[in-house]
Amino acid sequence: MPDTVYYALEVTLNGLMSGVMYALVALGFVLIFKASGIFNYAQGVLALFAALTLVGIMDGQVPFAHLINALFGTSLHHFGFKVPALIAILITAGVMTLLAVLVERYVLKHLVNQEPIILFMATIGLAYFLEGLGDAMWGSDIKTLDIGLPKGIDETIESVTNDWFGYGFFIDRLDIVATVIAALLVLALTVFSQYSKQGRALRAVADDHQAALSVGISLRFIWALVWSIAGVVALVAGIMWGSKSGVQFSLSLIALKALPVLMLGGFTSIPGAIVGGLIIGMGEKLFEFFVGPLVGGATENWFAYVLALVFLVFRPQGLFGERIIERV
Amino acid sequence: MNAQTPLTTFTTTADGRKIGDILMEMKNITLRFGGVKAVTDISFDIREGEIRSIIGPNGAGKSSMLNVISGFYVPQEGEVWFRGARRPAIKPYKVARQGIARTFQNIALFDGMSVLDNIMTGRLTLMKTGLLRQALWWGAAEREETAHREKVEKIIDFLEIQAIRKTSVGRLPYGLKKRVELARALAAEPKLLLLDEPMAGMNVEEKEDMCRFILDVNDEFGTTIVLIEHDMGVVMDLSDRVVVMDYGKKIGDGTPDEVRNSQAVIDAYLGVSHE
Amino acid sequence: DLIVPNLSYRTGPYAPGGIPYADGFNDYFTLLNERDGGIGGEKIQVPECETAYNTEKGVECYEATKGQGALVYNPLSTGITYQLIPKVSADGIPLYTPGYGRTSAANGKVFEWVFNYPANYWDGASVAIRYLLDQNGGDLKGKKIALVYHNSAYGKEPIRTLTELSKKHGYDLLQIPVDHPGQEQKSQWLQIRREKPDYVLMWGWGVMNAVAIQEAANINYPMENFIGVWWSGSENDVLPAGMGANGYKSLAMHGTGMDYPLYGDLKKYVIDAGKASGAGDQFGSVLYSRGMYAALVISEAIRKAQQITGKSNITAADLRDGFEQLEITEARMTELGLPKFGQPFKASCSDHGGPGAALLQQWDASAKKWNLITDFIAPDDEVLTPLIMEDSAAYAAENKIAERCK
Amino acid sequence: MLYREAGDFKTTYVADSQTFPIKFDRIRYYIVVAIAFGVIPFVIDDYWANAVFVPFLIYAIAAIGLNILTGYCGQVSLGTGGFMAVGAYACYKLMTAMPDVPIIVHVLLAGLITAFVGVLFGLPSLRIKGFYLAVATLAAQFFLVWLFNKVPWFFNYSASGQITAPERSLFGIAVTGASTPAWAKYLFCLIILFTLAWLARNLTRGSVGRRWMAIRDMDIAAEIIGVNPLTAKLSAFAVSSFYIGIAGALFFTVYLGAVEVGEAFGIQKSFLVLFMVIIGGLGSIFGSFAGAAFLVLLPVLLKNVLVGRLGWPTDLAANLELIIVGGLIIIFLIVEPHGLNQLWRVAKEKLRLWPFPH
Amino acid sequence: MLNATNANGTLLEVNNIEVIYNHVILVLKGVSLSVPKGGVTALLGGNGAGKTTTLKAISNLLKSERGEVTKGSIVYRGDRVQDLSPADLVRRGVVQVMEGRHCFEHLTVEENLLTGAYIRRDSKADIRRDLDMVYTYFPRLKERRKSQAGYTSGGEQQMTAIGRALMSRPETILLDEPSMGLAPQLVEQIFEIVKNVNEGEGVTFLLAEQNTNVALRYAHYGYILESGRVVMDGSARDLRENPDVKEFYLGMSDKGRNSFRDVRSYRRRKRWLA
Ligand SMILES: Nc1ncnc2c1ncn2[C@@H]1O[C@H](COP(=O)(O)OP(=O)(O)OP(=O)(O)O)[C@@H](O)[C@H]1O
Ligand SMILES: Nc1ncnc2c1ncn2[C@@H]1O[C@H](COP(=O)(O)OP(=O)(O)OP(=O)(O)O)[C@@H](O)[C@H]1O
Ligand SMILES: [Mg+2]
Ligand SMILES: [Mg+2]
Repeated sequence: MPDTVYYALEVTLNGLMSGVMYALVALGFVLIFKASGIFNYAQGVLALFAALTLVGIMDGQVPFAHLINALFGTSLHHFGFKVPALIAILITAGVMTLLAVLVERYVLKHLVNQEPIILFMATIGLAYFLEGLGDAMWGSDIKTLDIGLPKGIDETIESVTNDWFGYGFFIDRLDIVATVIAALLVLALTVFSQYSKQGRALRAVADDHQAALSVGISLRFIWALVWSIAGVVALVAGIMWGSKSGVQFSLSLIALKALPVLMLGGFTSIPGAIVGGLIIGMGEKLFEFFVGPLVGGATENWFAYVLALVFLVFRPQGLFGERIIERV
Repeated sequence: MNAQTPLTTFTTTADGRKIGDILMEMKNITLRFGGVKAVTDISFDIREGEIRSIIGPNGAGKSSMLNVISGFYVPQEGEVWFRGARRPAIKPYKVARQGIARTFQNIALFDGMSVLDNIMTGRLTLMKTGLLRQALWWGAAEREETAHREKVEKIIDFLEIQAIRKTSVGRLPYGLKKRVELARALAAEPKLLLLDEPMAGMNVEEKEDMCRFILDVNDEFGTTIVLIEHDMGVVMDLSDRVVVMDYGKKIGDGTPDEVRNSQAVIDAYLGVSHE
Repeated sequence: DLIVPNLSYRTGPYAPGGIPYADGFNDYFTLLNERDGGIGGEKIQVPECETAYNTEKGVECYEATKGQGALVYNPLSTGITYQLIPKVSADGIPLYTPGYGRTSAANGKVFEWVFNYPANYWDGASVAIRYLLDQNGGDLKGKKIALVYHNSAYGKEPIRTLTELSKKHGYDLLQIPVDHPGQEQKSQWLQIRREKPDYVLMWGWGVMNAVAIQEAANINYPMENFIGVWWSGSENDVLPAGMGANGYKSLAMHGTGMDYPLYGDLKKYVIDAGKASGAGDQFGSVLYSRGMYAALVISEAIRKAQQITGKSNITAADLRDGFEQLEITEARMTELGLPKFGQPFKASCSDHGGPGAALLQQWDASAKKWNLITDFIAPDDEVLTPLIMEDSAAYAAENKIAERCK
Repeated sequence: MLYREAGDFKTTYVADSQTFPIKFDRIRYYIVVAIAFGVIPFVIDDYWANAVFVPFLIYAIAAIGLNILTGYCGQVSLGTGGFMAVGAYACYKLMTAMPDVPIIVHVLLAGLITAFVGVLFGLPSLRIKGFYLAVATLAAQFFLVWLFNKVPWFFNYSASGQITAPERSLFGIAVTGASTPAWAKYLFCLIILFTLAWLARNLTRGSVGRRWMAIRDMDIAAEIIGVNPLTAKLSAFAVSSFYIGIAGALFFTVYLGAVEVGEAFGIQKSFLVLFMVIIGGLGSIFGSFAGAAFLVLLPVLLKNVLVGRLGWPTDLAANLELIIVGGLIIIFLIVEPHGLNQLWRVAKEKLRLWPFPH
Repeated sequence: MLNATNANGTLLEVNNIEVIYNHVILVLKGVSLSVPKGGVTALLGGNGAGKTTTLKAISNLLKSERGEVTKGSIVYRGDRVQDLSPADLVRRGVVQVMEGRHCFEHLTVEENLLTGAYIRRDSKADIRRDLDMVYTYFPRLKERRKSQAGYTSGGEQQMTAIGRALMSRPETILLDEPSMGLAPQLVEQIFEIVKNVNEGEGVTFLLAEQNTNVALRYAHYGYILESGRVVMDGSARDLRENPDVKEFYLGMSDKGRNSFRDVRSYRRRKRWLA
């Protein structure tokens, strides 16, 4: 039945697009892992925080309004002006950079040369902290994020494919935008990490904090830099995901969709994030399409991990990850 | 440490060198990593009770050779014969259970444990209590633990590290770590002991101590020793026979005197005739 | 004073739903306290406790407020409800779960302490099907109906009913689960696009609703054929999709909008007096009204209990009697300032579930408001009652409960 | 010199390798045990049992379990929630299938079943290491939750997939179900925890524990000195899962009474227990207690202070609670990266020297 | 080369420092030393004497080991440098080669060397030239330049670490046990390099070394540390003549070099337990 073939093709295409959305989140993880060996649990919360801040600024919301009102009996809500999307995005990027500097200063600086699991734990503390802070600052109700990105089915593609195959393919225009942005990001970041002096320094820091210090690499600078970039990447992810579903707590849970991507692509590889995303996105959607109906559906969550696991058994460092050095 | 009776006797030559049966034989070993040839077609034997040194410039393949012996690297070509039989490619932990213990060039102690616990891990091949009995502790597990602890304490006394028994090894200075590593290897009561640069980073005085320990182990328990070391004084004084490697190839094999005077060895490694 | 704890959630993944509900709940009691001096002269205290939709915190909240002399619980979480049912039964405190929780608790013979009138999930499912029958001239044969549901106890509730009903009415049921939190539903909606069901029903909560509506809009699914349960029909769910959500329908347990006299009172005594709960910006939203309605029913039950016992300071056990003998007529609703807002109902020892009728509302995206499009539609009790009996009987057997109300 | 060990000489190896070699510690330990068994059961009420002690005890069991795997054997796992679910559902099936068998047997069997499942999911650890393994264990987490949600047999075909623990008693006293007295819940969990902690301590101080720690500290070196990584890792997975399974069973039967798998045993649970282990201190039984106490008690305490005492709005209090817990985690790590246990040890070392700086 | 006359002023001065690890372990108990500009100063002493700790205190790497200088001061070119970050110190020209190699495992040998030039602002060509210089010093590295450092032999890693420090063109190099694990002819070669760089480019060296024999042949001045204190200092020549140094550090007795075989005949005092 050729219809099944078309359906499968459509599922595949959409899977690839979803994969790009996952990759957007995974990229932030990769950057930080690559530059410091830190598995940044807070990446999802970072995306939420960025999106909240963006919406808050666009709407001219008074930060901490609820807290101020509770303490002083005032009733502040909004400043009464709106900020255009582009300016708000720039301000938010600034906020994320500031946040990066603060994180470096008050957290990471004190944890140089600690084991990875300790640093991981610190990012958990950070996640808690930011989650509370974001909510306290902007409130935990749902917010609509609309910066004018196109949404919905791309009719051109649908009608063209309909003419060709007799079956119109569904592609979400938001996904197309995401794909373009992701491609640009991956390209820029790859160039940065592969061909710049800082890029080499990043990898050096991830290998050995002390040795990096001893050759004059400023961990503080590198970390602040990487966390800023990761913050901006989180903002991009927050915008793309937030446009779909509104901005609220669950946005931070998209990190869970990024983990299998990360694992499959390798924690240290930027192109790995995108390739991993594509494989995971396509794999889970196809599995849900073919096998889901037989077992009652909702298989995507675990299948993504199982798929990644299968790859890992053959390549323990992920597809593009740096070889894990095992020597005595 | 209990006085183990050597399994085989060996004869001692007039100049104090020992000649026993062949314990292990490496036959035409070749080991490659991608394009890098770490070891090329090397053969030599190790006789029971002797101190056999391996020397050679940096990157010559000495450590790789040791890794082949302890089963961590599997050579692409060649055979390892142990106690008169060909040893198939088995997992390192099985090699250890055959009575081969070692130390590592880049210290490989268990940093999260105390010195005592580290040395006790050396005896893991000899401890047999199962999980359940261990969980209940009283009885078999406790008895076994005490028995092994006694042996380990003897080693601690022997290596004179009583005072650091309970410190965590992560904090120890380099030299002491090497000593603890030796203790861990000795705790396994090995037949064959592999030492990879046990004296790197020590001053003369400490080296002398290490030499004393090595010679004592060799004498008292008849343990066969393979030694990698860059200090020619130590190598020449201690070894019964020496293998010289360069770029993965064997360029010399014989008594210290023979090696010292071999032109090939002088060119490749010693530079000037050493004294 | 009477204590009615509010186990709310203003943080966590479901906060956008929890906040307005809790605000409405609190504000109604504030109104009673401010305007009438409480109920029967007793002020109502509403200590709030944050559960974050999390059962463990729910336990903590329950235990903490129980000690203060709580009269009734309303946790707005199916999970916490399941977990509290045995506890309240042992402790003798009523549990009021309007429109959520365990459906078979409608059988008062088994669930002495639990009340879920005026309508429950199964009612909702049945009403939705009735509405569709109505739309199709009474015949759904050969139609394909998809159920998009939150893959949890809550979301699975209607499946039993819908399957039963499909046997009766001959439609095909397509079950499409969405895992928590439901941020990503591409597969589900591609499947819907492919299968082209005639109607889509949704049992969602939290971000899942908004994403589903957005995805439905993306695939150009006809919104008027897309019907959510009453928990999938708040402003939060439709606003993020913008104009795309126009025409989306949902069930409603009660009226919508602010054209009821009571809102005037609320505004006067609570909002403008600066006594509003939370940020005060949820006033009049769907879930706000739901919380308010729940508070209203509870306060009516308290009144009833006071009437029965003749004392104002009632106990939890008295309140159970109040709940059990509660009757809210249309006249009473009008008196309370909510004419035609909720359905009249009358409870009894065995009937803790009420009539179960529901309205349908439709979203007007340009006006950004919900419009009611039907009157109250009654569920198909012929199918539902046996199901409820079966499920409650199983529970009774498992927990060795003897039937009451003989 | 408030704290001293001088003058405390050991003449046998047995005495030297006991759990609390220092007399001062030993006495304090006896006091704690005496209070836990002899005082608390008599004064405990529903609030303290259900909101504080029972969750603390159960999380402590889970934390010890995970600490065995992660802290002692070095295998970071995020499958804890899933394994707890196995324990809970196994216990539920056993309880309903064999109502007459004592509940303690069900709980232990649930542990064994979980141990088996744990070993299965532990197999990839032979190839996959570090954070890769951590993420890989999420496969277990999500798969198990999905399974228990999807297959009606596990929840006895109930309409919504919830499971509810029927009442079961031990020696005529109810320990599960709603009418269980507070002290009975408490004591039941306490006895199990006490026994399990003691067993864990025995396992970790002898050869089994050393095998695990060797694998943790340097797996290659461990293999070369004769530790079989297969048995070492899988035994750690088995023992750890056994503990976690028991914790899951108790969590469902004694603590919550009714659970829904995705909510009670979701990914958040896995993270929570891992946090406990890391904050408490990897590779320490005491640390497991400390970590569980920290993450169970602190939020309750904060809530009571912020909402109960200061009368803050609940949402602000909840936000602030997150901020404080997060901040404290970071501060603790900065002060002492190796957890509360190490903090305690350093404090003791300082006390030993006090009032001299060193 | 043994004359210390080219010591034109003190470059680095360590005054009576005390170091505590983890808030409780006191390791250095008042160490003072001064390093003259353009000199080669050796720091000798047994295992655990505190050599590494001293060097790390100077290069400010202690903090990352939870160690702390609690007393005393460290002055470089007249400025207190204790509160600088290690990176700042490198920018001022002080580079440390750490004990135990510390290569960047996942970087290739060449990338490792290039990170050494991280702080340099000069042209690619200059850096290239220095790279070639390092390769001429260590031909072995050239052969292995494309290998990941983690997979090279111990000695190769040691060469990489030293080469990396040279790449930053420092003014002062703190060398921690450069000879460890190197073949004898390489040890000589390394010290020849030290000598060349020192004399040719005026780079100042402070080196901790166990191989007293070689160290005292190349150094101008030496300090001997024992359990966290300086127990002896003097010009290299004086130290070499000192009978105690001869016995304990050079392994010489009146009869010439002691054989390692004979050491069994007597037992020494156990200094490391001090
Ligand atoms: N696992 C590996 N992968 C790739 N190359 C390797 C590996 N192990 C060793 N080598 C290479 O093999 C060669 C021999 O290394 P080996 O460690 O055996 O040298 P060595 O003789 O011990 O030298 P040293 O005295 O410096 O320790 C080196 O060039 C090293 O880079
Ligand atoms: N991170 C640390 N934490 C605690 N103690 C430490 C730490 N690092 C070193 N020490 C202690 O400090 C003392 C001095 O160590 P250091 O490494 O400075 O000695 P060293 O002279 O370099 O010895 P070696 O020749 O063995 O390298 C030792 O007793 C050691 O145990
Ligand atoms: Mg080597
Ligand atoms: Mg040192």
